[in-house]
Amino acid sequence: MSQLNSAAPNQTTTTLTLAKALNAGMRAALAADPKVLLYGEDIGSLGGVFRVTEHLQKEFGEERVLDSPLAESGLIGTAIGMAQRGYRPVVELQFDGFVFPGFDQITQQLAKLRFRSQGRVELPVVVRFPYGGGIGSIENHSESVEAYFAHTPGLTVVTPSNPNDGYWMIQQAIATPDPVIFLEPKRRYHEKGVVQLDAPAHGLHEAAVVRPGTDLTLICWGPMVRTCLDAAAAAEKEGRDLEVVDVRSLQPLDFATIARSVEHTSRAIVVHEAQRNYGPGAELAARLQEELFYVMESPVLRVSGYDTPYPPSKLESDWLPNLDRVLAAVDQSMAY
Amino acid sequence: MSQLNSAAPNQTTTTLTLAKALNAGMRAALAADPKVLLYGEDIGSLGGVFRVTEHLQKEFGEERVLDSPLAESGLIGTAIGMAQRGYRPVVELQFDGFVFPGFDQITQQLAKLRFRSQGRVELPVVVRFPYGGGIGSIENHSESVEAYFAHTPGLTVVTPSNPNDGYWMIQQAIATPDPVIFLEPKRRYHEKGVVQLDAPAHGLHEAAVVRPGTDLTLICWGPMVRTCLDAAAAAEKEGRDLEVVDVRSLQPLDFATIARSVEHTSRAIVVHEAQRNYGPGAELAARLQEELFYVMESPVLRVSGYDTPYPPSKLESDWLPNLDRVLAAVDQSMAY
Amino acid sequence: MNTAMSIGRPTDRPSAQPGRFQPQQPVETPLVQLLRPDGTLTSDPDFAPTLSAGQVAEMLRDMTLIRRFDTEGTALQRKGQLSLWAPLLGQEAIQVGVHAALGQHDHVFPSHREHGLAMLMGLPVERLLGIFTGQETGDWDADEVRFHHLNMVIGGHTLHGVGYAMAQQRDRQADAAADDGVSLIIHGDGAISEGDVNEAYIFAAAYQAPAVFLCVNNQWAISEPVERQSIVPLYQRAWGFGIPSVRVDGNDVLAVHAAMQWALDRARNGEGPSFIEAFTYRVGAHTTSDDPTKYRSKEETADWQIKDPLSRTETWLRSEGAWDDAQQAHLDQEAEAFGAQVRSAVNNVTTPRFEEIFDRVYAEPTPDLIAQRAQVLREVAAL
Amino acid sequence: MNTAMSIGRPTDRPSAQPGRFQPQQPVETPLVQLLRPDGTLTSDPDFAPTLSAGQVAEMLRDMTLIRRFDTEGTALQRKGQLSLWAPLLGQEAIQVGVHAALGQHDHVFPSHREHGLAMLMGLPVERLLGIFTGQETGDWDADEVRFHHLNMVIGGHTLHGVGYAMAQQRDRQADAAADDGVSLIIHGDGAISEGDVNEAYIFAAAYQAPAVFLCVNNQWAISEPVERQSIVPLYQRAWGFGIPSVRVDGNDVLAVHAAMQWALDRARNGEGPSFIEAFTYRVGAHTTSDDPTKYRSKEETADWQIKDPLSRTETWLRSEGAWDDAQQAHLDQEAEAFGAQVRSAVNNVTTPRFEEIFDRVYAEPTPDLIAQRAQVLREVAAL
Ligand SMILES: Cc1ncc(C[n+]2csc(CCOP(=O)(O)OP(=O)(O)O)c2C)c(N)n1
Ligand SMILES: Cc1ncc(C[n+]2csc(CCOP(=O)(O)OP(=O)(O)O)c2C)c(N)n1
Ligand SMILES: [Mg+2]
Ligand SMILES: [Mg+2]
Repeated sequence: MSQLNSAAPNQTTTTLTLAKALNAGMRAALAADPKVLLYGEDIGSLGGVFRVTEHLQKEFGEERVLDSPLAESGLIGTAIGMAQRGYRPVVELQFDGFVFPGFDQITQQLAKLRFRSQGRVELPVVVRFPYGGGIGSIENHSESVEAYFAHTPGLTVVTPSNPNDGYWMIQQAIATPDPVIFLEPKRRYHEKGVVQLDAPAHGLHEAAVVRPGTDLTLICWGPMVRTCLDAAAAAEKEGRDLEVVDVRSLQPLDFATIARSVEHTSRAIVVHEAQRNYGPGAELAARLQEELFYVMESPVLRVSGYDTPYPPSKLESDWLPNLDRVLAAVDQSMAY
Repeated sequence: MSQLNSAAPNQTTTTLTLAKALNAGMRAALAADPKVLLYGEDIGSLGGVFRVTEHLQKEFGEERVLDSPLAESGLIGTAIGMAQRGYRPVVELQFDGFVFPGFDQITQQLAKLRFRSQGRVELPVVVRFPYGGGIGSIENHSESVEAYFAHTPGLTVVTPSNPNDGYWMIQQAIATPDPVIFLEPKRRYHEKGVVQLDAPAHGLHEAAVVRPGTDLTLICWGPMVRTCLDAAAAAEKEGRDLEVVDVRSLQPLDFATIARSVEHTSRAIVVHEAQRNYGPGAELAARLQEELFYVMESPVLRVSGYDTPYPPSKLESDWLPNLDRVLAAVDQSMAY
Repeated sequence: MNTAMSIGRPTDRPSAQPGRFQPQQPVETPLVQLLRPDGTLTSDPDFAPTLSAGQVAEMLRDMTLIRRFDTEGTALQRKGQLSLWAPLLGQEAIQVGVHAALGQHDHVFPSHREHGLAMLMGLPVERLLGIFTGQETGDWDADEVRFHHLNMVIGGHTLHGVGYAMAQQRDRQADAAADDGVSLIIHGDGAISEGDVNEAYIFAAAYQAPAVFLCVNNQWAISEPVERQSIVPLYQRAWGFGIPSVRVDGNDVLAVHAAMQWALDRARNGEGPSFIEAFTYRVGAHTTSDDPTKYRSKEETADWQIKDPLSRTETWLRSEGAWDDAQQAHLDQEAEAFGAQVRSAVNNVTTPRFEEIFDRVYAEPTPDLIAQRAQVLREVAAL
Repeated sequence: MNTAMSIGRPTDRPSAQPGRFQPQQPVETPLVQLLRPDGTLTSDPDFAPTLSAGQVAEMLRDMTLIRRFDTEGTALQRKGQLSLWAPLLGQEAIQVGVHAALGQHDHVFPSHREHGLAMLMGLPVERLLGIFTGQETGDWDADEVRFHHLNMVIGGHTLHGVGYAMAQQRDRQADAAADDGVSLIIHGDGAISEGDVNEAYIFAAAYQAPAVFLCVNNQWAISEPVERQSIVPLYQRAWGFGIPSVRVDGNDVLAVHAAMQWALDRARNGEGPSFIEAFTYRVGAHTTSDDPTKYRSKEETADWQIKDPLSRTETWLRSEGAWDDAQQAHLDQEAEAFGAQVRSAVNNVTTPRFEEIFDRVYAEPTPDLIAQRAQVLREVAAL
């Protein structure tokens, strides 16, 4: 059933879409540890609205893959209770826009119970959901919510940008003793990539230089990594050599890797879909100017969604950062 | 009953605590417009746990000052409905830590209905609550939540730091056609100050230079304004002339006033109680380095709460930014 | 830890009389039905039909047009002219029965499948389609249409409806000449599990707001059967909140109308909120993105098609001599024309200029939004 | 707008038969009481006392110690040794009755006023006091004590209790030798309005989790009377979720115990969740920061004091010849000693070193937290 199961036993790589890679990663986690549970709305017989949990209920049974009532706070709150008794629930929320009814349980309960219990209660809960825009959806289906969670102590926030990371990061997230907000770039679900089956290339909380370059660092994550790689390829034609760093983990942030890159390029642009004001890019800019004050040849620029709610989908391509806007910012930065 | 009512008719100033000034401001708004309602838990006969709405139910009746069932989402959601029919509800949430059950209604409904209706639905709702630490409370009673709301388009976010601003800003907030998150620095509720009764000194969304200086700008709001003024007074003894800007409105941000100050001092420190990571100070730092790149003589520093949940109250004085930490940052900034 | 100070008694006292008490289970009320699936009338002890055959014929016409609208919606999505459609097939009687009972000042806070009701309330079809083309999000005046904006976070709108009803109540207290409107709040069988929806019941009951809850139980919330949400019939949910409730056959336009009249009257008379569960079936997919074969059988769907709301209405009207082939042919023509209008209406939806979004966030754009709009305009000019 | 395309029918059809239907109201069950306020026994058709006089004497002792604990808490706050105290005065019978019914593997998810139950479960008094001195937030092993951490966001913990019960159920499905523990979830009359609490009922019912809900109706949520939350008795809330429920006299330790046994047995036997409303009164202030004279009359409080749980238990025990002056004197002494222990225990609470907080956020501190801890230590060293 799974493309991985049908792989030759000594195969070390395979090609999968991000959605299938996540599915394979969860299958591996379910098989490895009977305490791992998948839990969410429509994740069972339907396999989730994006089919990321497809077939898993059939394979592992209704006791391991549970459809929940339609209530996000209840879903997260009961997952916390199960984790308090040693289970490792992997909660799927159907869309980014539906995390908010569960926001109290995520930020005041899930994030804080370890601290509240002075280190005693361990909550290995993964809250995974598709995020970001670009797929032509209706309202509340295209939100980039990473800043809310990255600002909340007690949570970790990670996001894969490609199938290999999807496959490994979901397994690493499930193995993490702390709550993980696992953000899946929905517009990349169907993009294919090579998955290394033997070992992960990176720790869960490591940033990765996905394209080396010398002139300027593009800092990005999730859906924007592809956009930045495309921008870098386009810039190359104009003789500009851009480095691209995939942040991968917004909290904790692997600032060392990012700083290493910028020390070397002296210029940086943060690219994200989320709105700019008080958005995730602000933290990167604030740190870079603080830590690398004498290094920077130009200010850290931000290319982001505008400071409006996500627009109707026919307008989204103008709202989302794209190659042109990234390249315009590169010009702006290089002009300093 | 009210200290204002008993004032001589041609009196133009009076001295009030912040809590009483807010009370007087709401009284004035209730008297001026029959569509204004106060709505919240325990705000009626009790007058709120901080007595900010004291006597108002008695004066204006149960139809104007409503005790609500114990449910924050319901409270905000029904306030939205009332606003859709022309009322101007002023919602009190009892503490900062209890906004989260209402987070969806605030960020996905209240903030977005104007946009969703393409500009047609106007929601003049004020959501006011005490925020921040320093009063020796138990968990979930000392949170600084401004970044969550300032990052959400469609909301405005303001915070008075003194009684005069409390008196005027609450009236301005109630008069605003858009939703206002109105943050009241609870540790300053009982600090007294002179209130000008004739006219406000500032618009709701203006920042104010509350102490002029030449060497460095301290950027702060709400509870930290007093802390920064104290730090500036202490620094003066060491021969340092610090300017203090009270941001007052985090969203929209009066960046022009802030930039004017920093252009002049070339150095800035943002001081806030909220945690640092992806916190409100990041936006200020990101903008300053971007807009005033060649002006800055040193990086924008941040003095803030640490990146942990708010600690048990016996530890809070070490957790909260204080005079020493501000002055240490000033030294650090001046050393560049 | 046990050495520190505490009272510390062992907890180890098993029961002496297990499970003796059986708490009184409230008695179930039967489904209200006035028109059987086979098109014959039946009677209900509490509800009687109040409509003339002529009025019912008008409702058949409305149901037919709504069904046509829905068919066109699905077809437009297939052709790529809509990005999504949420079919209402099988739920026509609810929307028409409700509409026929509404008073001229009543307001509707809909769920995401009330397209037919929207049309009947006079919402221009372009405005609704614009949501599904991805061009608009709600370009209408809800005060005028009395059909409020669609909210995609399941359940959130129910509180708005209750607040609106509180305001209606307040208006009348302040001014006896205020309109007599009440609020109808519609949600699904899945939505009933959301905290917000339960809080909506709480606030409505606490303030005795003039609100009616209509729970459209179409048996499914995407792939989840109603049993995943509740182990008791949904109309019983209201009991625990002190809200009178009833379950009606949602495919019986007469029963829906009669129950809705009862509930709206209660609200209008100051008797507080009521709750109606309309028992029906989502014959189509959840949306055009859904694949129901993954989670339910064709037989189940076929069984329900026998209960079709339109055919039973037509059968009854014919048996009454109030409907004939000529009328049906005329209606088919009308539906055909309506379908054509819908297909052309979709082309009338225009995409706003991108820069308009900056003016819709606040009453006045903030300095940031002004700057961002200017930047966008510069970029456009540069192209 | 009306010129654009729509169906657009007028909504203007007033009712023909207003308000005829009266939906069946579920029948109220009476309050379960076994011991009257005057200390005489009464009988209940469904519940019978199962405790010996000796066991009840032990419960009187527990109630007395708990009351003493509460008195000390209030006094310590007055002296400034606690920053806050939430008095439980008048609610002793619930906590003792519950405790006496708990099995040795049952877990409690408490609200914010169950200090007595905490003590009985063996939580060291220092640990609880530490929360109210502001030094600790929950320094105990909940797996061991089975009294889970206090959550200050009203209602949030109820979902944890349901999830824990789901895990207990799952453990037993996986391994027949797993313990037979169930989860007791306690919330107040105010909390019943929170969405989370209603969702907790939904999840418990949907999964038939081995959970018991105990709603402590002490008539007040800070300044709001229970009528602000619900217009029907609170035990009825459970009806709409398919959860059997009962209302007991919360000042009657025998009734609380009997009802709790019934509910715990149901959970243990796999019969799903139950709901108990314990009808009592918050005799004291909400917390030591509260001023109840602002919102309720002295008469009301005095009326309730007649229903005191301790005195009725003592009266009954004396009438049974199972309690005498000597025992009372001994208990008074014991309480005195306990009070002294509490007063000294508060001095045993130590404030953690500030830098410890950096190690409690994650299993391993992040680079940022390590840096911040180092900075703090440098600053401390610099002093
Ligand atoms: C808060 C939230 N959670 C999940 C969803 C995804 N979703 C959209 S419709 C739906 C099912 C709704 O079922 P029901 O209330 O029965 O209405 P129906 O679709 O059957 O008309 C779900 C889960 C959502 N829109 N909002
Ligand atoms: C979400 C939330 N809202 C408000 C509060 C403030 N608050 C603390 S206790 C309380 C009343 C609780 O009443 P009830 O549930 O009846 O419990 P009781 O205090 O009577 O034991 C309130 C409103 C809170 N802690 N959490
Ligand atoms: Mg449904
Ligand atoms: Mg109470």
